[in-house]
Order: sequence, then structure tokens, then C-alpha cells
Amino acid sequence: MIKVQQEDFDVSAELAALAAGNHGIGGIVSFVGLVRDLVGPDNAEPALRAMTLEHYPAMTEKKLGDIEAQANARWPLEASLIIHRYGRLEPGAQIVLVACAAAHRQDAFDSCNFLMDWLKTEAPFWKLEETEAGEDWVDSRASDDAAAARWQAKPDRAAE
Amino acid sequence: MIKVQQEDFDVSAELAALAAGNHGIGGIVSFVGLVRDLVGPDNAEPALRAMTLEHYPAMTEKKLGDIEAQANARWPLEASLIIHRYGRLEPGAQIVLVACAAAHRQDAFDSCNFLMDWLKTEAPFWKLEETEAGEDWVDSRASDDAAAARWQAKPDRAAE
Amino acid sequence: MKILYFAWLRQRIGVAAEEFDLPADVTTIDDLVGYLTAKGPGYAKGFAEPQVIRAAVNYEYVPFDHKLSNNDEVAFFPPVTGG
Amino acid sequence: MKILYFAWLRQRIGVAAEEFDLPADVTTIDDLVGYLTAKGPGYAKGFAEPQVIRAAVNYEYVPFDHKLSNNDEVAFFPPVTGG
Repeated sequence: MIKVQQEDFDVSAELAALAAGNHGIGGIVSFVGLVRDLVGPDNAEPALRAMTLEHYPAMTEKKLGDIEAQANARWPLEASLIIHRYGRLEPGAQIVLVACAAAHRQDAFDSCNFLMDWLKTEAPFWKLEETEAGEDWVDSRASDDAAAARWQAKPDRAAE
Repeated sequence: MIKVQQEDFDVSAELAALAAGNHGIGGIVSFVGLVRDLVGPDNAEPALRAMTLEHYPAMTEKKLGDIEAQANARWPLEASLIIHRYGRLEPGAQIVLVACAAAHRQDAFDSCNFLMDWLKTEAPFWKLEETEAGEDWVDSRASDDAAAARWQAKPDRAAE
Repeated sequence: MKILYFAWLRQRIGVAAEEFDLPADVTTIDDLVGYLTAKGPGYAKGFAEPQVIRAAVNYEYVPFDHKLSNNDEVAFFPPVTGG
Repeated sequence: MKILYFAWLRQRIGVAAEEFDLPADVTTIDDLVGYLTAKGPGYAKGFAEPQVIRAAVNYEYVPFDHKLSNNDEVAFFPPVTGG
């Protein structure tokens, strides 16, 4: 399931809905992405005031649906969920939730990891950071491209 | 943080407490283990009625603390949490929550995966299954030993 | 055709979307980038480094030699930074 | 010394814990398993396949040649199945 929304989400409620009535699920791996202040907890004056996520709605829905379908084709998942927020978010706010439910835990770990890597490189979102110095668009990271590329090169782990 | 308890847990509340006030966290990976009925969602009469988790309290606290410390020594984590329940649990019930919070997502994924693998092979818990056919102790799985062993053989992924 | 711009490309060009008929000599994304670059200084600044711009046609990523049709929805944007 | 049993080992032996002074000829876990096996049919059944049993002394896994002292808390149990 795909949800692109401005509102915050409740992880417990989302996981409960994902697993509801399906007792074939042995484990759910989830990733919650948070707005980092980029300075660390010890700094009294965080550099980041907020970040605004812009996206391309029609394409976002399509691409998130595509990568979710790919994960479901590649791993035997019982259920999956991607929630991605847009709009203005302050440090500590939840940005994204990806959850994968499977009979066996490694399938849930690998598919959730895969979804995050692809989401980072394929989903049309852009982050505008507000700091004391002004506003700036976040640059993409080469490490994210490398993380996504490893799913093309590497064969799947043997099934348990 | 380690919690060994009979009561259920609320994932949202636990993750919120884990991340509270720490804006250096970029992502939290969590694993929630559920009681599977072992038959699958399409079967009208699940084989499993319940499972009872027995443990060795003093050793459980020590071993969970040890593996949490190992994960924190191996990956740069901002926070980590292991909750493991004991007692009688019915299909669909939550058994375990492992959550790892880090600045970068791959550290959170790898450390959570590591903690689950080690927990499966090192934490002194035993599952007694109740089915229509009676009671039976769950056997350990060779795949769990193999999953834990890979963390000894494999070098860590390069830092992002 | 409909054209959308996002993030700093939208800011530099100064519009989020525009619609016009595909000019006769514009058959690929490459051609379209050349055509737009000539439209004004905001466009020229936005497309100054075309190698960093990604293009999508009808919600799919496409290479710059992709052939266009007049019914297409084309989007230009910097590398994505979601998640 | 204190000895604890868990899961099906506890069920077969019929007690969860017992305390006694370490006999003079019992110096390792191996010796202790032999001593216990001779205590009765429940023990003999529980330790029938000692290679599947894991031992812990003072909350740490130990090999069967581990040396015992009279103050130890020893635990015997089947392979763990938590998580």
C-alpha cells in the first residue's frame, strides 16, 4: 500500500493495520526516516530549522507503486507499506515509513532495505533545507546511488 | 535498552521514547516478531492455538545486554532497544521488538538484522507450541545458526 | 505538451508548469532542452548543466534521446532527494 | 552449587532447579552430566543426547570441559528458540 500525505503517521496503527488478520506473518521490518538537524544532539543551536519536501504527485504515486511491486515480486511478502510525507517538517519529524511483513525475517529485512534504497533514488521528492544561513536544496548523494545499484548486481540471499 | 516483560508493547510509544530529543537520528529500523499460526492466512483452522515462551531471567538480561553492547560497538548507533516478551501468546501477538536508531540508514538496518540473528541463537528463550495435537517444544533451526554465523565471517559494509 | 519543473529548476525558471504545442523541430528531450534554454535567462540558468537534470515523460524516467509526442507530460528536475 | 533446567529438559527431569554440594569427583560440566544422568530415569532421559544440550555457568555459555566451582550457578537447556 502507498500513501503520500502531508499528515504525520502512527507507526503502531500502521503496523497493526498491515498485519491485521494475517497470522502467516512472522515478522515486520520497518524503517522510519526522521528529519535530522545535521549537527547532532550535543549542539545547543541546531543548524537546521526545517525542511520542506516537494514532490511530483502523479509520478510519486506511480514510482512508489512500481518499486513496491518489484519488492513483492522479488521476496515472498505477506504485506508491504510505504508512507511518504511532503510539506514543511521540523527536526525530529517523521518523513517516511516503509514496512515489510513476511513469514521469515530475512525476507522482511532485505525487502525493506531494498525499498528504502530505491525510494531514495527513484521517488521524485526534493528537500529544501532552512537554516540560519538561508534556504538550500539538498544534493543527492553518490552513496544512495551505490546503495540502489547493489540490488542489481547481487543475487538474492538463499531462502531460509 | 533491554526490557523483558510479559505485557504487550506499543511500537509508536517505544520508538518515540527511543528518539526523544535526539535530532541526530536519521532513521530507525525496527523488527517486530509476531506469533505465526504456521498454517497461513487461507486456512480456516490454524494449527497453532498459542505458544508459551519460557526463559532464564538472569541470563536473558545479561545476554540481551551483551548483544546490544556488541551492536553498539560495531555500528555508530544513536540509540537501541530490545523488548522480548515471555508467557503465553496467541497467533498474531507481538513477541519481540528490536529497534536501532542511527544517523545513516544502513547502520540501522545492519545492526537490527545482527541483533535479531544473535538474539535467535544466544538469548535463552524456549517456545512451547500448543496445537490441536497437543504441546511440543519448537526445535532450533540450522538457518538461524547460519544467519548468526555470517556476522562473524563478513566484514562490515563500508560507511556511507 | 505539458512541461513541469521541480525544486531548484522550478525556482530558476520561475514557473512550475507550462503548456505549448511541440515545435516542429523538437523531436527529443535533447531538442526540447535546447529549445527551452533559448527561451530566456532563467531557462538558460536552469539548464546550464543539463547532465545533472533528470527527465520524465508520462511519469517514467527517460534518456535524453527519448522521442516526444505532443500529448506527453514532460518533467525536468534535479536528482531526487526523498526518503 | 545451584543447577537449573529449562524447556523439555526441565520437563523430563521433573524439577526446575536443585542445589547440592559439588561431589569431589565432579570437576567439569562433562562430569556433572555423567553424575546427573545416574541420578534417575528422568535425568537419564533428559541427558540421553548430551550433544544437543547447552550449558551455561553464571549466565555464560560454556563448553563441556569447563571447570566447575561450588559457588557456580549452572544451567542446562536445549538449543534456544526465542525471537
